[in-house]
Amino acid sequence: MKFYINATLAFAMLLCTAVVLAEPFVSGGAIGSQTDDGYNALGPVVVQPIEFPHNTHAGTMGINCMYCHTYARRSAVSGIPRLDKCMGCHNLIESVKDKPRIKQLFAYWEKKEAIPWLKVHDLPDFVRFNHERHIQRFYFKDGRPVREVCGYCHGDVASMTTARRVKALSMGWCISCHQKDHQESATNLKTSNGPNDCWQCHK
Amino acid sequence: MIDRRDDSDIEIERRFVPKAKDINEDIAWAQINKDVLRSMERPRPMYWVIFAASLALFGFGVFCEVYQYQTGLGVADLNNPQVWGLYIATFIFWIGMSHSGTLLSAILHIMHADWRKPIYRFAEAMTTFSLMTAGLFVLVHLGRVWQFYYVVAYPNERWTWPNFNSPLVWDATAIGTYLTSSIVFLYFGMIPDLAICRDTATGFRRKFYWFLSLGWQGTDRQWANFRVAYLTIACFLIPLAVSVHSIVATDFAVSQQPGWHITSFPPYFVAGALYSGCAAIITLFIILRYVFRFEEYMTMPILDKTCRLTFAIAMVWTYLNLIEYASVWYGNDVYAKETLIYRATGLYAPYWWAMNFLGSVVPFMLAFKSMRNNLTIMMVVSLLLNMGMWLERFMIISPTFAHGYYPWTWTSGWWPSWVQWGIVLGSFGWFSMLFMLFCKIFPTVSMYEVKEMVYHRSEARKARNL
Amino acid sequence: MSGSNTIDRRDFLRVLGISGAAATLAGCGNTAIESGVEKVQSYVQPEDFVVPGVGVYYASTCAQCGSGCGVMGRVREGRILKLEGNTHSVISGGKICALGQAAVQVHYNPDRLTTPLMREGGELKPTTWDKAMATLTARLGGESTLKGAQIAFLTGEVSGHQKALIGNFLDSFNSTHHVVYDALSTATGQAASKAVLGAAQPLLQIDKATLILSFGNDFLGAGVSPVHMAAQYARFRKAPRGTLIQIEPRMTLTGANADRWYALKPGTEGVFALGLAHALLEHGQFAKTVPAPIVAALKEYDKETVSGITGVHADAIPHVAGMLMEHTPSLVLSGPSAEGQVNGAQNAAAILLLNVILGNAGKTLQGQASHPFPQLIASAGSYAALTQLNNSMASGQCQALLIAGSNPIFSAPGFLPFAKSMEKVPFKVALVTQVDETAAQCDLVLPLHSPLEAFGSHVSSYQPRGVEIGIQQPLMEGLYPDTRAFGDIVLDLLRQREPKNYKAFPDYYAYLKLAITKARPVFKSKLSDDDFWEDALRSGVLQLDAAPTALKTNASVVVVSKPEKHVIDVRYPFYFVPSVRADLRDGRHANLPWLQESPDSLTTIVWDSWVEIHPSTAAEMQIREGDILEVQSASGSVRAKAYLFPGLQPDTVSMPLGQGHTAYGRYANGMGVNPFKILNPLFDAQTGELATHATRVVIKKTGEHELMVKDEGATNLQQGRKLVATVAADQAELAKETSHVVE
Amino acid sequence: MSLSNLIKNWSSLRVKRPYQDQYKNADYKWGMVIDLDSCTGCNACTTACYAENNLPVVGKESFSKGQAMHWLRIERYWGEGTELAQFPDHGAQFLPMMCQQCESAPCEVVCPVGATHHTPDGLNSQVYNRCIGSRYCSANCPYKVRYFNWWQYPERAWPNPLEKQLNPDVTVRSKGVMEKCTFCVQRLTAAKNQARTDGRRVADGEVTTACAQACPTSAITFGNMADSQSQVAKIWARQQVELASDKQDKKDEGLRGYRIFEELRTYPSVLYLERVRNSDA
Repeated sequence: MKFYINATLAFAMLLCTAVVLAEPFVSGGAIGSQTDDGYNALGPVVVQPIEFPHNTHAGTMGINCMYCHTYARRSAVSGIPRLDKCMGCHNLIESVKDKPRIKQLFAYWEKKEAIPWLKVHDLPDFVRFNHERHIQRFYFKDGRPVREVCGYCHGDVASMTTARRVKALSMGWCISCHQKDHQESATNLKTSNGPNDCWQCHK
Repeated sequence: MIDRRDDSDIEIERRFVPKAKDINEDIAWAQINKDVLRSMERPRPMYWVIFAASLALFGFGVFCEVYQYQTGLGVADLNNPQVWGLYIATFIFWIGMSHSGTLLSAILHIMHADWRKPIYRFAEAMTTFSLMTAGLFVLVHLGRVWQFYYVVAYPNERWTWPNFNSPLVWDATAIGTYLTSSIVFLYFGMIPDLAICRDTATGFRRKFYWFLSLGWQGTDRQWANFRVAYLTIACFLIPLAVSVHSIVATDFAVSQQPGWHITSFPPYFVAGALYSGCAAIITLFIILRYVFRFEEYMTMPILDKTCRLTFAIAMVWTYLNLIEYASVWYGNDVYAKETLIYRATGLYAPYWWAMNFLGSVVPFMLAFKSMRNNLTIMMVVSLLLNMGMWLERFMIISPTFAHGYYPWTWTSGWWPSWVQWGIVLGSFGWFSMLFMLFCKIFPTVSMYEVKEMVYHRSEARKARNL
Repeated sequence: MSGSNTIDRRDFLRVLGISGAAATLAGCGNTAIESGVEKVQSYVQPEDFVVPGVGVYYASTCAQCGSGCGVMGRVREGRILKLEGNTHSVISGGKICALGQAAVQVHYNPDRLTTPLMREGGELKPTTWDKAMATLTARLGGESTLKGAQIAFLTGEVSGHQKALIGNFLDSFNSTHHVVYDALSTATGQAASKAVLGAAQPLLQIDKATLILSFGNDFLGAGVSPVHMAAQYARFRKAPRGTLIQIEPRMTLTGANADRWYALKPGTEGVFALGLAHALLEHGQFAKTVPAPIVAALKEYDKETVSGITGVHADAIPHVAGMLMEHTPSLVLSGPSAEGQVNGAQNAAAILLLNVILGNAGKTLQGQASHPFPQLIASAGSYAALTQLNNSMASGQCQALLIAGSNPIFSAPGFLPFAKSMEKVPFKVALVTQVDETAAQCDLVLPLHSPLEAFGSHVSSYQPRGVEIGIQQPLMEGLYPDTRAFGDIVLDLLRQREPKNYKAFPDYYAYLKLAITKARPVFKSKLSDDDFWEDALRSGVLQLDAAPTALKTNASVVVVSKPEKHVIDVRYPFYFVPSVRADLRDGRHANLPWLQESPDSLTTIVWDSWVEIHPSTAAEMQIREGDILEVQSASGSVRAKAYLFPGLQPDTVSMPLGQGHTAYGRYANGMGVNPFKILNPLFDAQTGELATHATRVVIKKTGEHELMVKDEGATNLQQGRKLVATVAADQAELAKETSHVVE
Repeated sequence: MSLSNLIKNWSSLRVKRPYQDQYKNADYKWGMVIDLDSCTGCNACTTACYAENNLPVVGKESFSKGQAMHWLRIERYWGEGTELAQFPDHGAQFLPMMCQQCESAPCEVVCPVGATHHTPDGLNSQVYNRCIGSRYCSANCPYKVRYFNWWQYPERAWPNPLEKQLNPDVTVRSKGVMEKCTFCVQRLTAAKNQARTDGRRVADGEVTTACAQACPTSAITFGNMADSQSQVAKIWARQQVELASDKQDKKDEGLRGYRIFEELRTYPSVLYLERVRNSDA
């Protein structure tokens, strides 16, 4: 008889543990293993055609993310900067022209060929994510720092070379933020939260 | 220990049992054990033949399902508006089938109808297996069966819930609960018998029964607890069974289609369910009685009672059926009336008339004692009744789709593809396969309850004679 | 939906720096979050208005039919996704028909020809452009000695600078053999119109009419400029609501929208019209509109006689005449079913005579504005031109034949041995986007850019208001490396023929740009040449306000013969009316899946041919829907499923044109049958044009039966449900309604 | 936590009947008017729908089985009753029929997983990801305007390079999910996005559906009914049709507006204007 009582108890405990363990998944899934560059990265290392140093541009130089990713404020996609934008600066920066990565850049420019960057934050095709809305809300309306705003989803890119996915980007993760009461702006204490309607994000 | 005698020995042992004779009150309890356990012995070749046939049928159903799964539901020749086809019709049929077990074991248990005792076990098994079959149809008919768990209400990282307004969610919940409960009920009622099996079995079987019999020793305390628990589950199961088919009925009654949007649907469905279940019990009764030589336990008076019960239910069903027609006919809903007329005169008219004939006229065979005493006729009648009940479900679904509100999508000739038929037939294979396995693993007649019955009867006789 | 900024299209395409092949299937490929799998679309040096993820609209002109509608193409990430109407265009008015939208499927068609084909050992085999051009140069280049009738250029309806270029090319051979063949040509009607109204294609001012009486004119469906007509029709239906009466043997889309529809025997339209004329002329007010001899001759057209011949109830004639008198101005139109007869021109003249009697000229009928560039206007196709070409080929006179935009092997009537005659031509070149039946018989097949990849200009023969030249510009980079623009190929040859004139033009783009900017003074533009050009590209049209001209009517040309009943050949008891679907037309669009799957408006049948038969006739012959019938004429027979169609004169059967292709790609091949092949060699007495509606047939049941593939369900009636409610015109107060027609 | 979320929003999960002035304070309520007197049945709208919404061409065989995927279909009737007349004297009766975006949609109630639900804009959404393909919505739709992906169309409907035409703003649906007219929600979302950035409401005429845009006779009017100055709102008001009423109490005579199957209390968002015929003709 004891065996059965124990078994029942064990089963009940297992169930409870499962429910408790499930909780972390609600807010974004398990964190991946520690990587060499010190990130709790969720995505794999993506080898890009040019190992673009975000840390130099956004970190050391402190360039606004939207200087290059200029479409983020006016389109659903933030876009890769156009090649002539890279050239606009690098034509004038003599000091780094000999560096191999810059040479690669010049090679693409001369061929008039777009750099075949690979997508790092590639949402499923049925998702209608809109950069513009998020930038408008938090950067322009709320006036938060751009690195923070972009970082909500992209992590601290300014400390990476090529970008790496560090956030879950899963539906539960999105909703966990949409459910929060976000203050309208630094001075306005009114709060609002993200849309909860399926069709806002699903197409 | 189960002794292994040749088939020829069994033949010799066949005792003559007069047709009208009820269960022998003098029968030795050891004899009961022996007779019942004998049915669990090594199967005869015919068993394997039938089992293989069932397996093949089931295999074909699986093949059809795999094909449909990979290619898409288009292979079933479903279309707009014929979106459901045979799958839902057969689903309701199997759900209906499941109601008889509960009726016999729970309702009649509470009503102290002791004649149920030799036959309730297999009826309950039938309940469980037909529910398992019905559950398959829910999955088979889904467009994206791999996402079926979206129907289940569970906390998840997407923060989403099923739509609690939808009868399909009620369905999923009710059927899940009903299946669980009936498995528990079936198992619970078997524990004393499993202990008997444990005591006679050897080897692996002994271990198996040891595990399942939960340490049953037959002490007074165990019996007392057992009875309370059994009654509790029975009480729980009755409203559940009624609600399950009511909920299946709400799948239709809650929706807005002509011919479906009828308040009498829940009782109508419950009656239909009990009806087809009872008919199936007659079928299995005759088969088991013949195959396992249970003439002494599954006696003709029991069959007689079952048939009378079936007849009563058939009349209730007929009444509710007529109510349905009448409420549509005299109602204000012109569309529903049009659909009713379409059923009687349109493309599906032969099936509709056949359904009415089989469901309401054929059961009158059960009204005659001479018929009830003839096993062959009863076998045929019970099968016909079930065919009628299947047609009833088919008649609820297809004509409404073929002739609904919207004339543009009225279909002129819709017929299910071989894939649909394959899966429907496969479900019968699956059911009989499960049932055949059950017969060889578990006692199909409740030994302890037969003993009780015999005991109570002889006690009662004694009391009368005193 | 507004237009784009100024842009040099060619630069734009070059700097996009992306290939067209980077499109992904949404939803079906990627269903999870991925990293490092897909490439990002990025640009090298795009225009400022190009924003990834945002569609950009470019103006162009639709080349699907001759109407020349202005369209807007939605381009995203270098791919053309969808065509919309161009609001700048007078012709389209910002709207677009099904046919026009399907142009993207011409472009993306999986059966497009992507490399040149050359006949080697009796078979067409892929080859390179170098080889193809070498062959072409050898035969038709500077060294060519062909002259005059030895070379012919067969096209469909072509206009604008492409037409001018073809003319110039043929000029260099001293040839005038630009043969325009249009299987659905309205040459007969145009001739009659020219005679009676003084204009081959007068302006129809439908919106100004209060009553339209149409004899089989399908202006809403397969007529001329249907998008423009539809917009006019919408205004016609607003308060004060005009009334449309349609008289025809087989209901057209226009007939399906009529207030009153009359079925009459094919070919008797003229008789009916004269009956109406007779009824009208009995009233003194009209007496002076026609010469006395005609009035006298009309005496025989009393309503009983007319009714006896036409099969229309006798009361209909005074009734319609009364309606015509009650409602002014009115508009009387003739259509293919009246014109495609042996007395077609006579019929059309009799119909148009009603306009003269009713004084509609100048009110609802006007002459088109005079065009500053008449050489660019599409020339009307005719059957006569094709017969001439056929004879020239058969006699061995024609030595080289170029074909573009025409598929006579499919669309010429079966009795014309065009394919056989073609065999006698030693050098046949087809310029196509996709191989069709005619191209398959050629020696050299050159793959063209789709109209969405090429520059061009379109000048419709029907200019609804003022003058409009439609500019066609590439909406995306070429999909295939080995296709070329039609203009470029012809220009290449011209450069060899006349180097000194054409050396200045590196390509057709340069030619077109110069031609357009040269025309700048005509359009009184104050912009610089480049700005003018860019402005034209941006708006997609060049427009010139010009007043419509007056019509000079002439009633005396109408011949009023004695009313006679049709003599029925008992072997062929049924009239045969080929119907034209607004989308498939003569079959050149049967390769477009959207159009194949788009249910025919009246029968809702898809992907197939069918034989329409009146339900009462079908009941007599015990024919059910789906029974396979053999339709046999003196010239041949075809088999198709029967469809019971109430909009039909009961002695008539009808079949749609456009299906029955054998070598036109996966979407067209094997779908239905080609009724062109059973037309009888009957011609209009006056113009010599093919009488397409004059064939008579016999119907035989084959005993076979097949399921009809159609959208319609088991019923074609509303079954008492209020789905399409109809209200009598005098019950509806349209004048009070908020107008919501986009003017 | 989702459980608390569920409990908190329990009341909002209940199905409510639409009520008067429901959208009075809302920004958007998309609605449509189709003038059947202007509709000529020319199929321009249906083709536009194919182009805009990535509808698969199913082919002859599937079409013959009734598996067509036209979100917008044009029906053609020959009569109102049950008897076919000798001739269609007053022409055919064309009816463009698409999802009516019911305010009290029968499909929404029965979907077990909530894949179809009501958006704040008054649209009847269809979320393909959530759909498990029970087809209950289609079974319960009185208009039968829901279309199911019976086959894996992405594999067969767009042979290369036809797939390059696909609209990236719209998903290509896989087998086993239901789909239907969305009122071109991708266009609405884009327009709303632009308007929001500009800090305003979408102006009338700024956005329209593909069908309305193409329609050569402008028979289809689309717009925001929450904006009382929009064309649609004006027409609805002029026709004296109340969105939240199942029996219209019209004060004036001669009005043509009606909704199909209004008596079923689905409260459709599509208003049809009666076809007019000159009965004297």
